[in-house]
Amino acid sequence: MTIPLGHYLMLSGLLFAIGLGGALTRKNAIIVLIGIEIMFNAGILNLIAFWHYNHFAVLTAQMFAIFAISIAAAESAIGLALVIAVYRYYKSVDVDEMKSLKG
Amino acid sequence: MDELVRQQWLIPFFPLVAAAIQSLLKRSQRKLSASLTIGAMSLSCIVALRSFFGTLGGEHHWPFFRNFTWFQFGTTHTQLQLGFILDPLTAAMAAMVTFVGLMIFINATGYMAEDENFTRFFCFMSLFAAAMLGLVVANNLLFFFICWELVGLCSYLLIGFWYFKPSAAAAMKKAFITTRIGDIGFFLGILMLYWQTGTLNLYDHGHGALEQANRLGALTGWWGLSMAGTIAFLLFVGAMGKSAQFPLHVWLPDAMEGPTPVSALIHAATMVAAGVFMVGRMFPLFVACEHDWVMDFVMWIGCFTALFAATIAVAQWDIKRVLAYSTCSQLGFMMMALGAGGLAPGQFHLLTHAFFKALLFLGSGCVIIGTHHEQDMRKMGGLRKYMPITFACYLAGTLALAGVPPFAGFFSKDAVLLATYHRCRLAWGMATFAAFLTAFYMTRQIALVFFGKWRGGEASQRHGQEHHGHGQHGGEPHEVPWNMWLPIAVLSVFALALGWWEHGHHHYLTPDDEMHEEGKVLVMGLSIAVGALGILLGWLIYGRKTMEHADSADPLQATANWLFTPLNRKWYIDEIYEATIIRLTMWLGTAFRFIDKAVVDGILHGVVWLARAISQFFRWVGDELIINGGFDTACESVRESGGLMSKLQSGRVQNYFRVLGLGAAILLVIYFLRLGR
Amino acid sequence: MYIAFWFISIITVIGALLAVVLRNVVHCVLSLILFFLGIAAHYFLLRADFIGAVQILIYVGAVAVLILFAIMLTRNVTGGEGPREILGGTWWTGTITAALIAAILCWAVSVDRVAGVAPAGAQAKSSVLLIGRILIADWVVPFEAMAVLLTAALIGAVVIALEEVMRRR
Amino acid sequence: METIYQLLRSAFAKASDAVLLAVAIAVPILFIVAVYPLIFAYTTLVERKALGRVQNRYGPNRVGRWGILQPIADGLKLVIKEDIVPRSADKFVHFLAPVIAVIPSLLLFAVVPIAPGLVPVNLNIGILFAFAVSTASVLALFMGGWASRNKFSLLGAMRAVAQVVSYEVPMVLAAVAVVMAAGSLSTLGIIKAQSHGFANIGGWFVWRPWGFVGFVLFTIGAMAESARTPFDIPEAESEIIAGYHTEYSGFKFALFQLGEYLAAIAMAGITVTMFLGGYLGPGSGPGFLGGLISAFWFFTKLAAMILLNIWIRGTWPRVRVDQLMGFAWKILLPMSIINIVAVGIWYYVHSRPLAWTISTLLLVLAVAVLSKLNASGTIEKRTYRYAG
Repeated sequence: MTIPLGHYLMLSGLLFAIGLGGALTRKNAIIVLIGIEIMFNAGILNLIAFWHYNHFAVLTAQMFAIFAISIAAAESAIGLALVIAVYRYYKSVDVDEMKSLKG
Repeated sequence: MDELVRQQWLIPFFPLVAAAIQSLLKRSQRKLSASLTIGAMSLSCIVALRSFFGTLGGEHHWPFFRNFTWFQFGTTHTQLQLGFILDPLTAAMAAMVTFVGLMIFINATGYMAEDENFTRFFCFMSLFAAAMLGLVVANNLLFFFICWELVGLCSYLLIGFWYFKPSAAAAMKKAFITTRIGDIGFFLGILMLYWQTGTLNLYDHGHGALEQANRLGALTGWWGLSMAGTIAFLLFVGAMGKSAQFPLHVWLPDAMEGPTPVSALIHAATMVAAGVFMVGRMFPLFVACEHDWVMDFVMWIGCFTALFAATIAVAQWDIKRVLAYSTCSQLGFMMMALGAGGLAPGQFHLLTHAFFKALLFLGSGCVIIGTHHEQDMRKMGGLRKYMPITFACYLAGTLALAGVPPFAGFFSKDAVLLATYHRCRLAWGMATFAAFLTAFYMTRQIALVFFGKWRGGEASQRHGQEHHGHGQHGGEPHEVPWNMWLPIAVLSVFALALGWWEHGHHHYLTPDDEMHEEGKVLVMGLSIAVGALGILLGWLIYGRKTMEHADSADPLQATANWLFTPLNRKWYIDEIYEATIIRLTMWLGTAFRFIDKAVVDGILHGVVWLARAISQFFRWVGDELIINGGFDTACESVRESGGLMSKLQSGRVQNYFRVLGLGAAILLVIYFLRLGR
Repeated sequence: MYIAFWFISIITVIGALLAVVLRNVVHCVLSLILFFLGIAAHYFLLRADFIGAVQILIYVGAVAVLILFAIMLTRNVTGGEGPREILGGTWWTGTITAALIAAILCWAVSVDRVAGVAPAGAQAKSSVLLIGRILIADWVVPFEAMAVLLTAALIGAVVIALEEVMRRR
Repeated sequence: METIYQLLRSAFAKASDAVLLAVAIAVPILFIVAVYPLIFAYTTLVERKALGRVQNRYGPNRVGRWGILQPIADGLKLVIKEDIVPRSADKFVHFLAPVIAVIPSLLLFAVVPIAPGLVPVNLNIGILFAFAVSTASVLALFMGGWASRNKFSLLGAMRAVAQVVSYEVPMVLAAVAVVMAAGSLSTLGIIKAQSHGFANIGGWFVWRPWGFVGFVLFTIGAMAESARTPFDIPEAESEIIAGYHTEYSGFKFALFQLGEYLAAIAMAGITVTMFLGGYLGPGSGPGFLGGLISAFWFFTKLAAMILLNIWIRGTWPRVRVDQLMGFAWKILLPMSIINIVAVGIWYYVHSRPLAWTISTLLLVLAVAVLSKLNASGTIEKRTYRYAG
């Protein structure tokens, strides 16, 4: 009574697509970041699923997951700091308005 | 010997650490910064000299090298290795770079004494030296390329050190972009080499890229060349950019916008030497394709550059610009020697040239400081009396460059000419003429700068006090402090003596190469003769009767204006580039904009029109009320998509992201389809 | 197991979906937290306890809170997003792209028939102990690099966000 | 859970596995849901009494003898009070917040052992789980404050979030020291690491220099994390009414209180587990009697910790917002990092006296330096510009 690996892969694919959709369609920069976080998590879920099914004895995948989570944390911190900085300038977090290269 | 190889990494390491520490220093910590740079360079110099003297004695089976794995990736353990090498080429080059670099650094403490960004300058200089030394000791093309690009970056930073001057900012960009053009070739060459040999190590116990050169020579490549020839050609393109060979030489004279020690470092020891050194390093590849036209190409490019730049140098006013074109010309000599199959003469000339050209540049730096930041030779003159030490050293450098017998330049230039003589008489003739011009323009420079009477005063009187004299000194030229003249004095000793060394170590650089002795007397005699002739002619025109005023015409200009003006304008090369390449680029830009407007928009409008037409058709056929609305919206969205397409480059991050996503989707489909097969 | 998997999966997907479609940004973050918790539950289900706990600690405890702070700092704190359009001008292209990716990924999974064998051997007695060991032994360089990265990110974030204050001084 | 299962197994050999398992799972849950809220109820009474004594008054003494029925009366009152939801509030989140406030607090108890082997769930990541869950409590505060659409609520919520996130860091680092010493993340493992020594007391981590410092750090952190005075900035009545639960009334308010107190109690339990040897004490051990004595010791220590909390609450003034953050980042955080170094030295140096000397010296030095660095300077003599 085990769940096939394919289920997890499909789930993570679906989550990835949802995150992508959010990142692509929403105007709010914070929601774009949220979409990116969702994609990150979908990827890590994939990693852990593969670990559980194919490489249970070694912990390399868990290491990767730990590092990926840390990087995601750093990334979100920087991303949000940027959003705040941009907000200070444009008084908006609308990604459609952040389109000029000159500040 | 093994131990010497093992310590090779120290050579670039010290300046690198110095640069890293200096990047953290405050502006005010000038002494610390300078002593760090000089100390690190001294340590490197000791290590380099140790390996140099270690390689001198005894017969060894060169090269010695040591590779190690940097990292590996993938399941097949694709390894990326780095390595260090020790052979005579590297040892001599490292010793030269560290020693000359050290001299330049010491001189720079004087030259830059009043600059407020002193620490930044020395940080860049250290990094520059580290990159160059890394390139010298690299046994791996990747490492080589990294250092190569770092050298380019540092030269960019240093040429534009005074970035607030528009000319410096322009020059830095020009240098960077021009060398980058060459680097494309270099990079392609590296890629092809990796493709063909599967390794980037130069030597690796029979598996290295250079050790497979003969195999590559047998393969067929592109453009009617063997594979080795193709790669060698691409690599040479890189060397052309870096070593300022025609037609990529344009950046070098402009690079004079940097501080003079930078010019010395770039033109003597490091950047331009990198290209020649690279050709020398990859020489097995060039030898493997000896029957292709690549070697001839190298030789002719070198020969042409030598002559071409020498002619321009005849008619320049700026003291550094003359030296810059002279460097260009000398690099041409080196390339020519390499192209003629003479690795040893080419590299030997590189070494001697490094010493006396560094000497000349530092000497010109002393002159510039001594005359309160004056660079125009017309406003100098008579400095012999004011700056005797500088004059003596400068004279030594000039004689070395002109190829007067006991000086270093004579021996190396003679070797170059001899090598060319055996390959091609025409090239030899052109090169000899270039040697004549060299003697001529150097004599002109000496005469203008050091003889006659001081013309700077009247100019500064005329222009008011726009040249800020530094400190309490007035308009009179003065001798420079000891930390500036000491290095050039040391270097002038080498300019005098280095040639003799070659006699004892004839086979140092290429142990198995037999020097051709025939024709030596002819070549040597002619070389001495043209040198003497050049000096004589130069003295006759410029020395006998010196210029009276700063704005009076050049004697050569007075007699032969039709010749002088094109030379002074550098054969209009920049103008030609302006008219051709830059114009072409702009034309292309216009054309693409037209294509964008007419074709892309046309297609999109066509699509809209088609959709409209279809909707018209359906309006006849189907239910007007329902379908109508639907198709109107469809048309609207198609129109919108047209608008989207024409606004592709909108600066909207999500649009880019979308394209990225679509691209990923397409790649995924391709990947899985291939996987399925 | 099946029930747990489906239950958690549905919660996770709903959380993710709501996180990107809701109008109110704070609601989005709350759904995102639901999604994070669902993912953590999946990790527990996959017997990666440590990763699960780390997931909650970092994502729910840090990232979500960070996002909430960012929201509070970037908009008028009480109002919703207002009447403005929440979707970008050409949202449908994004949707199509996402749908395409989803289709491809699902198709790839079904075509590839990725075979996974259920874990045969029992896990090491304490995987946490093992993780600690290899983190300090085999993975110590990445570990340290990560520490440096996080420090740099922290400083960078502070500098970027404090720009205004710095300039004022 | 496993222990209960084993017990049941031995008692009812014939019963089906599933039933036994279900019972084994249900018993700890029931225990947590029944016992700890009871403790909470009487904690409020004790707190009010104790505060009363501190402030020189009686405290509740009307409902039942010594006011013993007061908590029940309070509970009844809160249940029958009107539940007011502000009109502009975000109804759903407003409703959800108090519910979520209770869940992490209850989950925390899942890893607190009360006797040898008697822990609701013996996770091998116990402490990590505790921290992971306790961070989630901040969300409830935020949701409550944000959903109320009230400036004071939101301010309180932001303060709460900032405070909890800040104090989380030194707290976790203080726990890292313990985890390093015990070599285990499991709560049972940590207690086991303290079980040697005189009469099951000598091995407690609190008797080590780093353990003592860690204990102090952790206690402060736990107090701040559960927003208790002197760290009750998020609900400082004199500044922002009642903070994030300004707009709550009736049973929702009670749930917030429940969550807050349960978190404080659970944190006290974890402090006991990590530093005070958990259930260890003279006579504790396996077996029925040993188990009873163990549980007695655990609850005694728990009570002591709660009383310590109350005592501090009664005698300390509230800190200011800027002091609060400065305290976390400038004193607690460096101190906890130095504490980790001290643990490292403790286990690196083999000679005990030397280890004692070095780590004590290090910590004392750190305290001295940190307090010197953070000294706010001398207070200048006050000058009056207008008066006199």
